[in-house]
Amino acid sequence: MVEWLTAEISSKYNYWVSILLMLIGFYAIIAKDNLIKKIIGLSIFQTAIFLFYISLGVVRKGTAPIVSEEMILKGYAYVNPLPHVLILTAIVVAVATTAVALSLIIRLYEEYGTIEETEIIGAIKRKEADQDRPAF
Amino acid sequence: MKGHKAITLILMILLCGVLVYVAEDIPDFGDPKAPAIKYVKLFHLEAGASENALNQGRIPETISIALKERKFPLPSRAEKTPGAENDWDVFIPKEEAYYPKEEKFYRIKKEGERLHLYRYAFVVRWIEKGFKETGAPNMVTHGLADYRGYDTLGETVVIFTAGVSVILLLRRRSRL
Amino acid sequence: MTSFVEHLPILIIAISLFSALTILVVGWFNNRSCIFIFWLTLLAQFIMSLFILNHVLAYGPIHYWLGGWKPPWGIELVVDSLNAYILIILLFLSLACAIYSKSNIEHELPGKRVSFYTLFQLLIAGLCGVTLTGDIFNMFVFIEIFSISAYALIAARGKIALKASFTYLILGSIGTCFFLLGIGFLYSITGSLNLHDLSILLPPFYDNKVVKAAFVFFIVGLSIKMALFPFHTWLPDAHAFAPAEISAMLSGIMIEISTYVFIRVSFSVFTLEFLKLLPVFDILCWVAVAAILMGSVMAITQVNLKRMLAYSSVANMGYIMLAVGLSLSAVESPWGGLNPALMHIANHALMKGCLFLAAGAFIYKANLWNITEFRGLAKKMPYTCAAFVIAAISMIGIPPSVGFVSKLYIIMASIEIKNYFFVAVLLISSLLNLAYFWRVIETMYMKHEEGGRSSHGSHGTSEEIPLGMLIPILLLSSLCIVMGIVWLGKVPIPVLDQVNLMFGLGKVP
Amino acid sequence: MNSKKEEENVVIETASRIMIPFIQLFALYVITHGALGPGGGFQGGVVFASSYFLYIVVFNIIEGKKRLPESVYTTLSSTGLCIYAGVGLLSIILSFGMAQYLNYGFIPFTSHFEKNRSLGIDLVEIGVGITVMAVMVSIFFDLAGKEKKDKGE
Repeated sequence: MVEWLTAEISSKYNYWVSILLMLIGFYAIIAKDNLIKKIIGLSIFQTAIFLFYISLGVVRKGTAPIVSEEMILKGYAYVNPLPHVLILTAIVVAVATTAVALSLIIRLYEEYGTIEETEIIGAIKRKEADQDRPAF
Repeated sequence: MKGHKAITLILMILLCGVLVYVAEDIPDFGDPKAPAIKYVKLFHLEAGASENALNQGRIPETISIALKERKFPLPSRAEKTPGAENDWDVFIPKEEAYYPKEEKFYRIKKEGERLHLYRYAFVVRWIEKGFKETGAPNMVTHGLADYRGYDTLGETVVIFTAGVSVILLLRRRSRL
Repeated sequence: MTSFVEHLPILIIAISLFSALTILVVGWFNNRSCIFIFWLTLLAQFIMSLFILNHVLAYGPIHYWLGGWKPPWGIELVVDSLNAYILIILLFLSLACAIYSKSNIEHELPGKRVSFYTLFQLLIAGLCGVTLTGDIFNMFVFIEIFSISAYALIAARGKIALKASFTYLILGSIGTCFFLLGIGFLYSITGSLNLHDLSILLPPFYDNKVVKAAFVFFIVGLSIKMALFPFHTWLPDAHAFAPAEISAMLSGIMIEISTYVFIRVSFSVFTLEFLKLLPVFDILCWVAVAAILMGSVMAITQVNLKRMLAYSSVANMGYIMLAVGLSLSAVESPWGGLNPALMHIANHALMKGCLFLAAGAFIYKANLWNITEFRGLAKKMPYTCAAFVIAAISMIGIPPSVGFVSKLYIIMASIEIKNYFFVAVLLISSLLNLAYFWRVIETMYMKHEEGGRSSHGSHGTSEEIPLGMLIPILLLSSLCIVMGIVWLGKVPIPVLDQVNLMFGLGKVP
Repeated sequence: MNSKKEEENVVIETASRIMIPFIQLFALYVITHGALGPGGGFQGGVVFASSYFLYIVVFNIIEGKKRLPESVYTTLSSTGLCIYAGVGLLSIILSFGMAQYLNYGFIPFTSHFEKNRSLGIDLVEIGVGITVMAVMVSIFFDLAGKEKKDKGE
């Protein structure tokens, strides 16, 4: 059992690392009250997935995927360029999400004067109770 | 607040459980023959007399039928892989004007008395022919801008969307 | 030599992008002209989508290889009858919302017209992209395009909408991350990203744990995006506080596009054999039943009209997913396979589009959000209220409206598999629908405005909304009845039968 | 206050004045060299935008807006995307419907199919670079400008 586990972990440590990061990110997203921390958690979660993708393309004795004769002659193989292509796209998507999220947080801060989620919800509820109708 | 913590714990355990459950079947790190890098296994057949046919460059009937059943493109000829003893590269005929030549598509490996049929991952073709076809030595760039150029168009649209979103949310006293 | 129609799928997306760019640049100089560019683009897109449907029905699916690369190596667009059908619903509803938005946006977001229309156009581009693509990673990219524009559009109004949008952003990002993770798992096993290619490579791996987990991640991720029952928490606020036409787009088509992605992934990638191995669709039925009950009950307790409609959307997603869940076992001709699900996607787009636009009209005219404030509204806005009532009775399911047809077919499908509990649930939910819509209709028509306590501000007898807003509402509400008759006449059924044939559902001929 | 601060920052100002052109040159190198070595439109665009960030951090946001007015970066952000989508559309138009969208080989830059492709890749990368640069600057101005204004008022 222990041998199996160590073999499994040592041969796929890339995957275990990304599991760990994913769980850290996921925890931050749900458990943290601060909106900025939530966004940080989301970024960690996304980055963990990116790491998983990139590690799918790794080849032992692999070199950067740029055509060069001498590297091949020395016995190196190219790493898989496809995950790089996909992740370049996905990173941009993550950047875009983060930008929108940050601008939302700025607006929320202007509106309610706080970036704690519970306080914002409390403020909304108080406003609804005052006006006896939804605060829109 | 206590309920919230319990939900957090349950969700974490669920995610962790699924991810650990998967770990066994994930390909090894750095394996040069992993499906994503080299080839993916389709099925295997009894070798029988087909080895001779393969050596002569023909595709045996059994393999064609098996491929047809599984809706795969049909091959035209086989060729011995350089540097391997009992392996053959199988080509598919040209079907489209953009491919003046035929394409390396399958690989047959003999192990014991069985023929194992593999299909090359499409990255193999990028690595082998990308430079010739697109004239860009950096595979990531020619993959990004040419083979999967539509994705990159989408990516550019995403960043543009983010820019306009921030304009909508934050910019005041502007004409936009 | 490719025929010109084969270029249309990409042109739909390309002109959408060009129009977004043009709106941004032209809007800098003259921000009144952008609405006309928007209308023209949508009209052109809608006409193109009709041509596409015609071509698909006559000559079979269109396969378009972007950049000239063959599918496993490049990206392809695939248009079959399912895509073409969804595309037409999508563009039709967008067109209605676009016509509506002219007066409403001038009223609601006067200083932000240009960026609003740019984002609206990008939202439509993203939705079209998701619908047309045949590559799973490309699907992810376009899902993100429409999600990001939706986050911003929901928040456009400010205040409470910001919180709603933020919640949606967090949950939606988790959903798309799960989708991305699922793609990664499939890629690690098969080394391919094309939908059709995956479907032929996967069969040997059906008992592989990674493939099963990938399917689970797809389901969970898309359930968050489509607001299926346990993950619906973001929907009510987001749909309630967005501008009216955006609410209509979100409820009418955006969550349905996620359903489409779900259908596409589960039937085109994981083919029927895989779905029969796991009891996923049975579980889905029960989850959907929970969604129906929960959405309907929550809708009754709401005071805010748009929020009530949003909870009703949760219930309607339950209907669609129940129909999807039944699709494996029900086979008889008019209601077998995916027919009721696809039917309800179209019907829900019509009904919910009309209801949200009408709700937006009440807000536009007199800032009326709560149902209790609607006293005597029928006298002031007779046409809008009539349209609202027609859409509401379709929602309840009174013949010959569209809601009746889809409910009838879902009930017939449940009777066919002899699950009478589902029948009971559907009937109960119809009653609940009646309860919460009757409340609104009663306040509008029966109760008269009390003289002293007028929250509407000062306005005279006839206070109808501008014609530009009225036309789409009336169009959608009349289509609620017309389409019901058309469905009963089984005119569009051949399209749906083609879909069933493609996926191997329904009765095998 | 403001003038005094500027006097104190003379070293940083001079240093950044020297550095910014080189950063921009490097960004252009990264964009155009994307096909040959590590690099590409996105990376180059971000580096180019970072040179503006440096300028804004060292001087202030009003100076930065003078250098790159709102109209310019808004137009640039759509120009880049327009180049990308336009190259795709050109390949349909110039081949009279023969080629598919984004099939750069059919755009007659030269007589060689492959050379056309590589030129098409370069053009596309430039488009991505322009968009990314402009959008990054735009987002930066929007996120940062708010705070400045609140403090000022």
